[in-house]
Amino acid sequence: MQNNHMELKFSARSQNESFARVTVAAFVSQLDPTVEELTEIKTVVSEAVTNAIIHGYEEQEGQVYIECSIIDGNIELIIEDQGRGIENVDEAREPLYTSKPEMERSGMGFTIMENFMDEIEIVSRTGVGTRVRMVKFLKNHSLAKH
Amino acid sequence: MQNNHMELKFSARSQNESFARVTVAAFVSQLDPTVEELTEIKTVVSEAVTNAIIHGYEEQEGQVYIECSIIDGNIELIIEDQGRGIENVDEAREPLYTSKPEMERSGMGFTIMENFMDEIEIVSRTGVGTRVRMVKFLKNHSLAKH
Amino acid sequence: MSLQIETAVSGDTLIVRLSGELDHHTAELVRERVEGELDRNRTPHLIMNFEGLGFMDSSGLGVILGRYKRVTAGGGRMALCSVNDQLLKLFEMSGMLKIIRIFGTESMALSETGVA
Amino acid sequence: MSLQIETAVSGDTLIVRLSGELDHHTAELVRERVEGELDRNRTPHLIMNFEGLGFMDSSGLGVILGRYKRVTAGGGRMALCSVNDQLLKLFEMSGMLKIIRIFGTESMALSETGVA
Ligand SMILES: Nc1ncnc2c1ncn2[C@@H]1O[C@H](COP(=O)(O)OP(=O)(O)O)[C@@H](O)[C@H]1O
Ligand SMILES: Nc1ncnc2c1ncn2[C@@H]1O[C@H](COP(=O)(O)OP(=O)(O)O)[C@@H](O)[C@H]1O
Repeated sequence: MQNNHMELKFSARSQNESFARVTVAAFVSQLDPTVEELTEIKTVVSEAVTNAIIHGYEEQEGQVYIECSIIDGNIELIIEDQGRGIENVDEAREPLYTSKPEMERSGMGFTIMENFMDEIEIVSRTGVGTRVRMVKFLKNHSLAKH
Repeated sequence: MQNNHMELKFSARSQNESFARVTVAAFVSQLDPTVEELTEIKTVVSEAVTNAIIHGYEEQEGQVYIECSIIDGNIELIIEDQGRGIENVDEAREPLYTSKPEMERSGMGFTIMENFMDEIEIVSRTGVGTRVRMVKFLKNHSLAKH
Repeated sequence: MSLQIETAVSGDTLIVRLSGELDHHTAELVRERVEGELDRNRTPHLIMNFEGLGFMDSSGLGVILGRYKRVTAGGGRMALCSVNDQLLKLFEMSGMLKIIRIFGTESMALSETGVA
Repeated sequence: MSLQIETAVSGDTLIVRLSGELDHHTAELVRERVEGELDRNRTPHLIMNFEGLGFMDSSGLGVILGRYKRVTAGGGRMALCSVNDQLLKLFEMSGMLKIIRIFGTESMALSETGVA
């Protein structure tokens, strides 16, 4: 399996959440992930993209950026916005913490990303934006051959 | 139906041809196109992306760029490469013309794009790259409501 | 739309069956529809059936917890059923399994909420 | 891989059944496999069955025309069958309908190529 790379940019609109999931899943499926791995990847894409739309841009105009790389059969995923940023990343990562309880947010987004991925790195600056970088090691990656 | 926009960039590798088709189809399906319209869009994406990979980059390293916009319920599609470019665009557009008959190319790519889309514009400069811009008017676009 | 919502009433219980994909884009639909049905039918109890659900993320957790709060605030009971492995993992992570009961089928869930 | 190729021999005819997606990425597989089978079986005639094919673009036209040239150069006949509307449009646009015959089913195609 050779390395491979894609970048996606789209309007920060809720109907693009499913589009983002489908696109990353289509790219990643060349590695023959298990159904479980694919569902986990779709879920973390959904979490990070939803955060960019709701929290980053507060449902105003904006662009969401996704980068996905296949490196030695593993997946690196970067999801980025140029929105308002996170003041306290440690607090944001706490399970059940949400700044928008009135919107029925569960505060589980980052916890799910941490659970479903092998590495996560959050870089955020208020007024500049947020960048979430995640890595997932696939179980059968040494078997993948195309 | 609000306007919507996405941009995609990926490695010029043949396994990304199907990825490009799936991604554009997923984005465009928010307009509820007919099966026929969706197949036509997938086909022109495949033609232009394949051309970028085979002719633009001659199967060497490179990046393919896709832009897709939904404007008033219609589709604008731009597929671009920074490859070798086309010397004579008029000749290239002729049905059955191919510069790579030894690769069993049919020379039908541009003819298919012209037939399946409502507008096509090809801008190319040798040594700089090629940009194909196409527009498709969807039949039921006035009915689309999401 | 990528989410379908079907509702039914059995005795004192509103049953909500979801199929398709439940994310932030579609969660609002669920919230409005379930609130509307609870208001209209005046049923104290609620069952959510996830049999047809192909995808859910934390926006789904939020909408379920929101309904749980309303139902229990009114003295009702809430149960979930037909939950696949992916959903179960999300429920577990969020601690929801400690407060909302999950059943294999709708009728098993009904035998729980149905008893006044 | 997103393309499956199945082959069979009936009398003097090689039958190739394609399913999945035929594009530039998968066309090479078809070319190699069909060339290999024609060499091995020494059948003069060729039928290509597209019943299971979900997608094809002009790279598919190229690989079909390439096989047509080989088969007719050796004095054989070639036929296509189970072609859906999308494929038919591509065959029509390229002028292929004027040189290669298309049949509804494999057995109808065989009754054409099968007669020596
Ligand atoms: N892209 C982002 N831009 C700004 N703030 C964010 C972003 N992502 C997350 N946050 C902040 O981190 C908090 C926790 O996020 P998360 O765990 O996904 O829960 P939730 O989205 O349910 O609130 C959010 O409530 C928000 O305050
Ligand atoms: N992106 C491109 N970069 C360079 N040359 C191109 C590109 N696209 C098309 N061409 C030229 O135009 C010709 C006709 O293209 P097309 O109609 O798609 O037929 P085919 O791909 O089968 O050759 C090609 O053979 C090639 O010479």
